[in-house]
Amino acid sequence: MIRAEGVGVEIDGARILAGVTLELDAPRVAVIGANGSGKSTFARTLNGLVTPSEGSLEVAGVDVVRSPKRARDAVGFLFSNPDAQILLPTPAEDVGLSLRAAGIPRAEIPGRAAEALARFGLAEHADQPAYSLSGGQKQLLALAAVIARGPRVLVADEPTTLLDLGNARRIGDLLAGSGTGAEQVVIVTHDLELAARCDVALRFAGGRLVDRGDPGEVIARYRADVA
Amino acid sequence: MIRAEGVGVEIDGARILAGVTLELDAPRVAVIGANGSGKSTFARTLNGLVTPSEGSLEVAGVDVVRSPKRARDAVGFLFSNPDAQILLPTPAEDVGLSLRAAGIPRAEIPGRAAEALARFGLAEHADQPAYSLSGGQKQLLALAAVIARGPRVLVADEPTTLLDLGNARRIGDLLAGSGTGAEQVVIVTHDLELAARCDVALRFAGGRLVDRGDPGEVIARYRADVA
Amino acid sequence: MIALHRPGTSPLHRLPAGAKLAGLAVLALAVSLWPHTAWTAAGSLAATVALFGLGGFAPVVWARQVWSMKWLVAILVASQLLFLGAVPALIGTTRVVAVILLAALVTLTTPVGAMIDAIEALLRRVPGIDAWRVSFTVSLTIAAIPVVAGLAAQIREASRARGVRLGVRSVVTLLVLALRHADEVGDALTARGVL
Amino acid sequence: MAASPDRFDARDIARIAVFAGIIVVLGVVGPIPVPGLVPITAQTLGVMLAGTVLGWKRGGAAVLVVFLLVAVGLPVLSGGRGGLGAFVGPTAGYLVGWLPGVIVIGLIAHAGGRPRVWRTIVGAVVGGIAVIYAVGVPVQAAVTGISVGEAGLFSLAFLPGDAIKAAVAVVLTMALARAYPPAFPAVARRRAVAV
Ligand SMILES: Nc1ncnc2c1ncn2[C@@H]1O[C@H](COP(=O)(O)OP(=O)(O)OP(=O)(O)O)[C@@H](O)[C@H]1O
Ligand SMILES: Nc1ncnc2c1ncn2[C@@H]1O[C@H](COP(=O)(O)OP(=O)(O)OP(=O)(O)O)[C@@H](O)[C@H]1O
Ligand SMILES: O=C(O)CCCC[C@@H]1SC[C@@H]2NC(=O)N[C@@H]21
Ligand SMILES: [Mg+2]
Ligand SMILES: [Mg+2]
Repeated sequence: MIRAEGVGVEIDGARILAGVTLELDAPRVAVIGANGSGKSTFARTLNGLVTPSEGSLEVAGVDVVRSPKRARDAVGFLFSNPDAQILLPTPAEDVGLSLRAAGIPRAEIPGRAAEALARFGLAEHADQPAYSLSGGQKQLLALAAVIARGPRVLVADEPTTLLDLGNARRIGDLLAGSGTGAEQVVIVTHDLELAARCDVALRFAGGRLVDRGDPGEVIARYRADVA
Repeated sequence: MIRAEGVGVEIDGARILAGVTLELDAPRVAVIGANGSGKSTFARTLNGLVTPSEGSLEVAGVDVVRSPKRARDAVGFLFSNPDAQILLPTPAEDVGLSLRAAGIPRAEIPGRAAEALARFGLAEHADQPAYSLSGGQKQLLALAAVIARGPRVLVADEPTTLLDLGNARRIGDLLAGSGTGAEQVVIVTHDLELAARCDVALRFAGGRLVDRGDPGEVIARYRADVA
Repeated sequence: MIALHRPGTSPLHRLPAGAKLAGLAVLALAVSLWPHTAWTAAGSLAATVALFGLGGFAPVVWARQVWSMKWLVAILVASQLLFLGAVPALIGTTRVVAVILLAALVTLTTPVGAMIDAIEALLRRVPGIDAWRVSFTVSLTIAAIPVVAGLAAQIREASRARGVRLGVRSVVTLLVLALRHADEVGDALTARGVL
Repeated sequence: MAASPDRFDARDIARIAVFAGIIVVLGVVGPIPVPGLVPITAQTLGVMLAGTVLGWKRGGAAVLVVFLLVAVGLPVLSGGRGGLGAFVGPTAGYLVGWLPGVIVIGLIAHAGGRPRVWRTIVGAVVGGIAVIYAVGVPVQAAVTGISVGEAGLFSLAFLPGDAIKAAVAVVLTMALARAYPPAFPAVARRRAVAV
């Protein structure tokens, strides 16, 4: 459940987001819109990476403005560039890092990490240097590491940009399906096929929420506006 | 005109490309295929960034294996990550660098650079720090810098990944149209809509050229194989 | 990155960068090596401050420079007082401050581009050095700094988003990302036929 | 940057530029803002890493590029300082000492191809601490007029920090060898980067 009331963001005196008000309980939410329209900024407010300069925002029952730390525990975030998200040298260590942050006892970590990697088809790459994974494998690893903490809400910012048809479908299936274990998934994407698979779509333009509703209809209006 | 005869690439003992034989004079060539199938490696051989370990390769009448430097002059290359391709602090300097490499006399460079930027709608950003441009503007700048040298063949490796519908269409129109001034354009992409706009499509799998022909048909077979 | 240069139209701003560098070298050496008395030391500082006026700067500009050296000045004075006595401390500190202010004045009145050109011209006279490659590398670095800073910010954000603390280990992640960026830039340099 | 037969290629230049960028960024992200005569700065960690990762030649070039950035008036030293003043003050010797420092680190750490723990330790301590102090202390003494021994006392203030940085540099270098083997020339010569 996401509840935003007049949310605005101003960075360095520049207005980046303004007057976003919405109440969402659809399990799969797509966010679309032009480059620079504020999608990533909106996504970042959801787990407290960006603090709204006005308005109130509640995600998964947590007041994001007042308790950004608790919000980050409840909300997982997947960046579009997996390189930026993979923090340790090998997949096993990287997933282990998330498990530690989730408070899993040290002794259990190797086993749990191996399990998590296996779920994403990365078992045999557990100890390979992460930089040498393919784009698709990196994106899967980033997802595995985020999900390892068991977030109640998952926000993914352009999670399929580097992927081929097969891998994009695989990540798409995971996010749009129930494989992530999250109650609610928010997907920011330029891939309109992926957006179409969600339950509701939001469209941003110039820092404002300008359209929302059935994904098919929101996408059709977006296409019409661009053409 | 691209003519490859048994082209193979081996790096560190790993076989990455094998037995690529083709003769292409279609003006617009799409290259599609799974992650890790060898598309980028093939594209890199075209302008001598990667040297084939066997076979012969001729692009725009230049033998790439024997004269990689001449090949690079004839073949422009557009990377998917514009950050890595914008080399100097401002757009004007960056385009100027290409002009200098093309042997344009020093005195003419500022004027010609301004012209090149204007053609891509970047006139008013000429002296703005390049890192502060938006993703779409960066990609346009990277394209302007490549085209400034007047390459006869243009190779673009996933040039639209970070772009929204409008920007992707703009870059796509430029590449698929005649706006680049190149005789032949090769586009590596996961964006199958963009691929469909080319004259011929190649599909790679496991380092081999496995399909080629009419883009519509090649794409349809690719989709069928993935599903 | 905001350069330390302050635009202006004063005689000092209009002076060629090379001339200013040469002038700084001569003046700095003279002020440093002259066997100062308290009076000549104070005189050189006064002359330096007058030059700030010639550069069209209000006193607040040099005062701010001195203020930014406050700790340096304090320690200069303290160490020299302790080891050398009052008058030498005064002379020594005045002299050092004058030289630093002179150097800062050149930086304040010369745009980065003009300074790069001046250094390139200087290097062109040194045999065995490809001056263009040097100044090109400097420009490449200026372009790379915000990219590396961006990578560092990404890593900070990602660790926050994941709720983990990496501490100094984050430098390894930064090195990996930055070196991969470098290798991509290297490819782009090759592809564009620049080097 | 000399036009010798083994002059730097595109990839070398890109790495030099990006590493110079890393040294600059470390001045922003990791300074311990202790006000003092010479700042305690994470940039010396960057200098150590430039030596252990890039080797003496490219590491030295990266440090030279940082010097040029300082000279042209960009605020690239820790605390946003820069300009010609950095080369004439009492701290100039420490700054200039980065160059012989990084060269010695690179020579020692890369003496035998792959990075090895003990060689990296010796390199970081000898080049990253001893050599830098060996230049910094006499210059500080000369500029401030105190004796070398007295200036040496001041430099002790940095010793704990620099010892920690040397240890960190060693750990980071070894971690990098595991996380990104192509970072090291001996390995990178044979292997390009998978994109
Ligand atoms: N830290 C910042 N400082 C200043 N401006 C910013 C900052 N972050 C974002 N912006 C600006 O805010 C606007 C919205 O940015 P945002 O990243 O949210 O867009 P987006 O919709 O995610 O775009 P894209 O599709 O390209 O990812 C852009 O114009 C951007 O330049
Ligand atoms: N320098 C290298 N050393 C070792 N392996 C490499 C190198 N470059 C590429 N590879 C491997 O070769 C294969 C083909 O890589 P390539 O980048 O050409 O794939 P691609 O089709 O472009 O994939 P993507 O769609 O993910 O960009 C991959 O398995 C990759 O890991
Ligand atoms: O920023 C400058 O002006 C140059 C600083 C030099 C810092 C010296 S290097 C050795 C010692 N260790 C530190 O952390 N700072 C000093
Ligand atoms: Mg975004
Ligand atoms: Mg590729």
